[in-house]
Amino acid sequence: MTGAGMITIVDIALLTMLCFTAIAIMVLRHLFAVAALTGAFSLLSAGLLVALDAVDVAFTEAAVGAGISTVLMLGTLALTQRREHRPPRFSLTALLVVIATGGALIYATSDMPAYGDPNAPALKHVVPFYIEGSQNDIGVPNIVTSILASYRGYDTLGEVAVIFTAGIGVMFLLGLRREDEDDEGATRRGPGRPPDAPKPGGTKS
Amino acid sequence: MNHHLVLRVVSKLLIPFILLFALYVQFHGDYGPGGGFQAGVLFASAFILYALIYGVDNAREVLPPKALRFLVPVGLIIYALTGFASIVMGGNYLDYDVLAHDPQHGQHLGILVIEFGVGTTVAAVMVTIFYAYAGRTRDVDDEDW
Amino acid sequence: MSTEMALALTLLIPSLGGIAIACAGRYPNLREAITLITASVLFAVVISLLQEVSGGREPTLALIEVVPGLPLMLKVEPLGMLFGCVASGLWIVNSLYSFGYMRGTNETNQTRFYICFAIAIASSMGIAFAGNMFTLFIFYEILTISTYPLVAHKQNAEARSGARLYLGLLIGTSIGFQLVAIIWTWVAAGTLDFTIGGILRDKIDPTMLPILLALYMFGIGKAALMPFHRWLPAAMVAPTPVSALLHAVAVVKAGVFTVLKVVIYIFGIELLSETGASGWLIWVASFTLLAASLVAISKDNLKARLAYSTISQLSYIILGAALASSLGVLGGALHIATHALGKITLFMCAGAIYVATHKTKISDMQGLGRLMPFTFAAFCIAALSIIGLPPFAGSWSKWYLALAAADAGRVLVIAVLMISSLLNVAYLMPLVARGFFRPAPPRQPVGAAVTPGARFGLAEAPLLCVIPPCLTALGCLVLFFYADEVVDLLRPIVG
Amino acid sequence: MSLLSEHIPVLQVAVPLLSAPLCSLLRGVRLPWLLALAVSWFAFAISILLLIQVMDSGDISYHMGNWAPPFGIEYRVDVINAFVLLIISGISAVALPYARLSVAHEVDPRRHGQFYTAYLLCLTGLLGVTITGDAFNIFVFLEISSLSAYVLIAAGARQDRRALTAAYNYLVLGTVGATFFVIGVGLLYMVTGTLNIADLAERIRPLADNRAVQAGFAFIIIGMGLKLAMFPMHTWLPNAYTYAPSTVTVFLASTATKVSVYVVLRFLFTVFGPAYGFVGLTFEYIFLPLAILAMFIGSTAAIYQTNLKRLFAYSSVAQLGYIVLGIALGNIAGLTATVLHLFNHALMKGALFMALGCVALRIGAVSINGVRGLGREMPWTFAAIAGAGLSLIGVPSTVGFISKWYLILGALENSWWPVALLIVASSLLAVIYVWKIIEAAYFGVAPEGRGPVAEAPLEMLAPLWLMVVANFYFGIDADLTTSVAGKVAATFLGSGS
Amino acid sequence: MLDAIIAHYNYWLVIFLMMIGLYIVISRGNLVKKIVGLNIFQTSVFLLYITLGKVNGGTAPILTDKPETFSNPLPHVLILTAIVVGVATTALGFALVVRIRESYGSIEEDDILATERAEDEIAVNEALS
Amino acid sequence: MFIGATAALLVAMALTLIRAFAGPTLFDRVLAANSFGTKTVLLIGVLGFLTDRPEFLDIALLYALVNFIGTIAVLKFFRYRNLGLSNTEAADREEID
Repeated sequence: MTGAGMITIVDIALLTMLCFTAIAIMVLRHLFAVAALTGAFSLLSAGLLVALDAVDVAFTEAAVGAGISTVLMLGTLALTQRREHRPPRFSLTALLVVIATGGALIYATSDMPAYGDPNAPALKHVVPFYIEGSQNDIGVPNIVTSILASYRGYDTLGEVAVIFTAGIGVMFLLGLRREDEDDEGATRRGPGRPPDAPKPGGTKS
Repeated sequence: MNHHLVLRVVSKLLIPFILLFALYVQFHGDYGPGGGFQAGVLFASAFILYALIYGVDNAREVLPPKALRFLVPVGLIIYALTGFASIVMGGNYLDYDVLAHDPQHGQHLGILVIEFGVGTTVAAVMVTIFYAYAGRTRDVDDEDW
Repeated sequence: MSTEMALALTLLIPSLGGIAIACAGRYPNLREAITLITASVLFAVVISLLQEVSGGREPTLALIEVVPGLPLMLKVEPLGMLFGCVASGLWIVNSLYSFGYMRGTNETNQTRFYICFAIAIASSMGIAFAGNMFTLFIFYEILTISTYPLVAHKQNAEARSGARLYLGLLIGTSIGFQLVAIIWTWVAAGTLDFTIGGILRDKIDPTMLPILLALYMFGIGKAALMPFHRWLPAAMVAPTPVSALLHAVAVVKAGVFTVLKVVIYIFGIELLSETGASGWLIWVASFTLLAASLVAISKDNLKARLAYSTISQLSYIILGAALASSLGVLGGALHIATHALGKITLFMCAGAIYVATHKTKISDMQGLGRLMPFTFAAFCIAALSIIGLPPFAGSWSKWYLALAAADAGRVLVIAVLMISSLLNVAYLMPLVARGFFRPAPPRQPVGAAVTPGARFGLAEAPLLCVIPPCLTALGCLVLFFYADEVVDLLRPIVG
Repeated sequence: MSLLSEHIPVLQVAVPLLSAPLCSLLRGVRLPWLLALAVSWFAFAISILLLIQVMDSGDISYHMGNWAPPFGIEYRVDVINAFVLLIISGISAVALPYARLSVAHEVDPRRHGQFYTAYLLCLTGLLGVTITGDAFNIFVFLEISSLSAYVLIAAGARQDRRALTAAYNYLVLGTVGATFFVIGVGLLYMVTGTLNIADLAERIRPLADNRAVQAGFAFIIIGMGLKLAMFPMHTWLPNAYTYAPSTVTVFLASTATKVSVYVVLRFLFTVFGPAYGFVGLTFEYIFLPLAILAMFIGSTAAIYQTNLKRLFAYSSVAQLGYIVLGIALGNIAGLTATVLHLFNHALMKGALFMALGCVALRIGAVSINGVRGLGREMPWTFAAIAGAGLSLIGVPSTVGFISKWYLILGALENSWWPVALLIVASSLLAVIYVWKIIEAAYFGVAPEGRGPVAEAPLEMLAPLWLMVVANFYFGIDADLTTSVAGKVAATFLGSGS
Repeated sequence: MLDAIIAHYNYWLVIFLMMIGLYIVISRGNLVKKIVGLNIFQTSVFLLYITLGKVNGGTAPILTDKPETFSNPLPHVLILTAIVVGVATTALGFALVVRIRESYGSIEEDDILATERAEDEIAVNEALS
Repeated sequence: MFIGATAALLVAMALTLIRAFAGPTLFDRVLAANSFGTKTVLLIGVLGFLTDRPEFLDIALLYALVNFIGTIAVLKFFRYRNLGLSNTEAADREEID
């Protein structure tokens, strides 16, 4: 068996595992287990990304998905609860939406270029310019970096702005220092708050 | 975690290497996988590890929130200003060619600078988010737990 | 003063007057002086325009083009001139009356009352002198909105629900039907300018004409064509000066005036008579005419009775338009003036009775004629004019309408006119009869503070409430003799 | 200056983008506001310059990093997005003078720096989405604006905790929408190999029968439909607008959905064009019924609301119905109405929400019960509500009328009689909910226990009245707006096929 | 048929994954779970993009000395950006969840809706009284 | 050789994944997730050789790190229900428990 054939097998195996993990995440009610599985999900997809030659993406997905997201989710669980209270319900609307969306995508696949097709239009139009230019214009071997930082550097500027927004947003919502929290602490409310208490309002902000 | 001696020692050993690895990813991004974003996350993870082992309060002394408040915007400012710099030097926005005499040099320089900006902001934001979560007191009843 | 300037002034004067009234709100005397001055100046300006028009000119003032091909434009033509004169002239009289009434009944929010009144007059002027259907529509809506606070003036539950009905029906019909008709017209004809002979000839499928006409007729809710007449009785919760000027003159006349404008300048009389598109309207108008009269007879509340009488009288004008002949249109136009004079008198009398005795029901009014002879005399004259007896002005318009019906060979319409005149007698004269020929009930304490005629054993309302109706009643008489002048003025509109 | 003049397109976005991090460094209450104000006015000036330049000398193309499209990211300004840019920055320029007091009242003073940072980011995102000529860049800037919008909405939690759930729901649906958009762009990229919108339009032409293209179209429209709260995907909107701080509601209600509409227009007409069979079908069988349902269900729901902000939020759903209806008509008049209504609706909703912000400043909550009898105590505020309300109804001489005029023209042009009648019928629903407020304010009796209420401060009234006056000015002299909108419509319909 | 499967199995599996994510988002009432679903949904979109960039026999798009076929680097770049956007959304979403939990005492949609509805009723009753 | 290693790794991954799904206790899941991470690190390493681009070991390194930190976070969270406790606080918590 060739390396390429093996890659295909890895590909299928990882995808299958991804699907099962996703189903498990859907079914499990223990949010802690969900967090652990989400981490596994990210690692799996990162592995798949390597198999698909997207090393940079795999790098990021591992760092973000398995690392940051997991920590974020654990942090959230620590501040909220670790079990889903309601048993999973079957939702017809959700099913219909999903079937419609999936149907549209499957419909689209029939006219998509085949998987791995070296003659796909996406490869023929803009990309050759990048591959060539990365060597000549920019002189950076990692084509992804040269596109990211130069050809589409503006997207990356936007990306940093997005991260910045998230940072500002979390600071805004949760506060950064203990002191912030301390004077908010006075208004904190437990879960036993009667629903008809007068003025609503998470007075914190 | 006073009695988790192994953990404390291992992480103390590990953290410098993580930082080093982060720097490697930051500056090796041109040649291999990686770049500012990934490096930023790695940087942050070093601090997060520190906070996990030694507590957030200690981490706050190492990297105070005030510094974070400053670092979060600074990365973005660096990036955006690079764009304006290339305008001032006579190019279009984010045109690194004009940053140095030789276009290829300029590209290198530009990529280096903006990747640095990306790394700064990403690292700072990640630590910020961690602080924000970890610094909040738990408000959960035991029956929920 | 150029005529264009004068034209702009007809809008500006009452608007500025409204602002001045708002500023002077704290000083009632100053406020009312401003009202009166504004009204007089406005009337003077309108009269100056009248001379232009009777000289055969048509001053025009294009203001601004809202969207391409859709300008805001003012233009004076005879019909509008007539309406303008009536509205602005009667404003003076009505202002005087308002002072007496509002003070006599100690109403609240008087400043708001006068401001809205001024705005309403300004928009009436806008309607009168609108140069195209679009401009007219804008002022039509402003009139509706500016009179809403007047109707809701008392702010109690009854006033609010009345005002809600008022606004709902007027805005509803205007947006729901009239606007559609206007846009349809614009799409078909490419213009909305008022043009003698109409703008729709060959522009629209003749079978569609009745539908378009129906959209217009029912869309002009102010003309109170059944089944969209309910707002008029509902609006009677307003103070009487409002009922008098607005719901006898400005608002309802704006409605029928618009009807005439549409028939004459949008469709064109000839087009209508050729295609017979207005045939259905004759019957709807006739129905409204009779039905409203019958309802009026059943009402014991004087203002409600007058309101239904107004509905009925408005249908005369619509009928005139529906006949689609020059005589019919002339009769209708003339009726705008004659009915205005008559009905405002009746309302002012009703108000005077209310101020003096706080009575609203006809059945309670026996014997009042002897206590309030001037009021009742004026009422009697106006009633006769409305009924259509010479030598009062109302007889002319009915005469023209009957002629037009005869011309068109519509015997049934003549019959309707006859019957309705009888019904007029039936609902208007009982009050006169009651007032003069029934014995008065034992003397009761009277509501009004000052009764100038008390020395003579009279119990009239304050002077300011009595003189205006007498003046307009006199007007009914005078107009009978000068009707020719009015007809001459109007002649150009029928070509 | 000549150095900068050729860089005007990028300054439009890059300056607010740079100012956002600067703003977060500022301390205190006043400085962040001043910076945001200065930047907004600067952006407004730039957008005026852009519009003039575009009207005079045609489209402008700016190449980021000096990489020619389709390789690099291109900023492409034509009449259409210049107009939308003008709306966004104009609203922002008017909203910020108003914001200071309102925000001081409603947002934690320690968070003002972050608040205005988020505001600037939102502005940046919206401007960026509008001006860019690159499909993926749209997504990036869309997310900047959305993420900051979530934060801004959640800032209302100090007043009412429901702001949090509103922001959360918006976040979930908004992210699903953005992801759908990404899927759509991905499908298009897959078969064309380009992300540049102009290039995309070019290369998609021979691919009209390609199923991936059709699916991509559907995903982009649905994704953006979620963002623009097209019925029935509007569920996030009412609560988000209701519980956000007043200034945020003013800004978002007048701009955020408009930008999504712009993106839909851009894809519908520039990239696809009604000549494609499947696109034309969507107009009649999907947009038309949805728009009409939105008009009626939105308005009907508005009638039953007791919270005035929510009332007008539902009215926004209905108004978006008008905007979509204009697209569905598919002719010049209808499209003119859509583009006009982007502007006009921003004017009227901006004014209305500003007025509600004034009320909130004085009495705290904006329930129909609370404003009873306030008309006399806050005459200017409620006169403004009345004026803008008339515009919402579509009374002639207001901007609302102009939009409806063109909408009905468009319907008649297609001989869609029932549609024309439905448009006017739905305006009548607007009469009901607007009048409910006016009646309560002017003829209602003040609830017990409410002391005397002062009129809102001049600093807030001035911008409010500027908007109200604009409602009437552009309703009477609509020449400027209609000519731009007409030009836009002509470009779209001319170039699309 | 087999050709079609080989040409598209990767897409199909990814689409299946995507739909699971979407289903979780819509059907689950737990706020944390919804965000997790959103994550799965987004991740699978990333996979879709990367899948379309894959070239048979290609290799990672990093230039080496020898000439090679590269997989399409552009989707990689786009997805890098998208991942960052995704994590930003997640962070913000979780922050909101924490705040909601603090205000409402629950992160179950049903409980929160019930609480809000009760409050709304009070408001409506006030308005009517 | 690499092919065989890959296959073995895949099987091992599937097995750990099953453990993670099945539970039954939380420790099982955490342990499974952790060892799953380890296997992914190995898989990446092997894949690098399989595709003749061994320089991607960088990624494997990162995975290992992330896995380490993630596991510590999970465990700390599990033990103290809080990610940010400092030493003294943690000690207090332990006494209470």
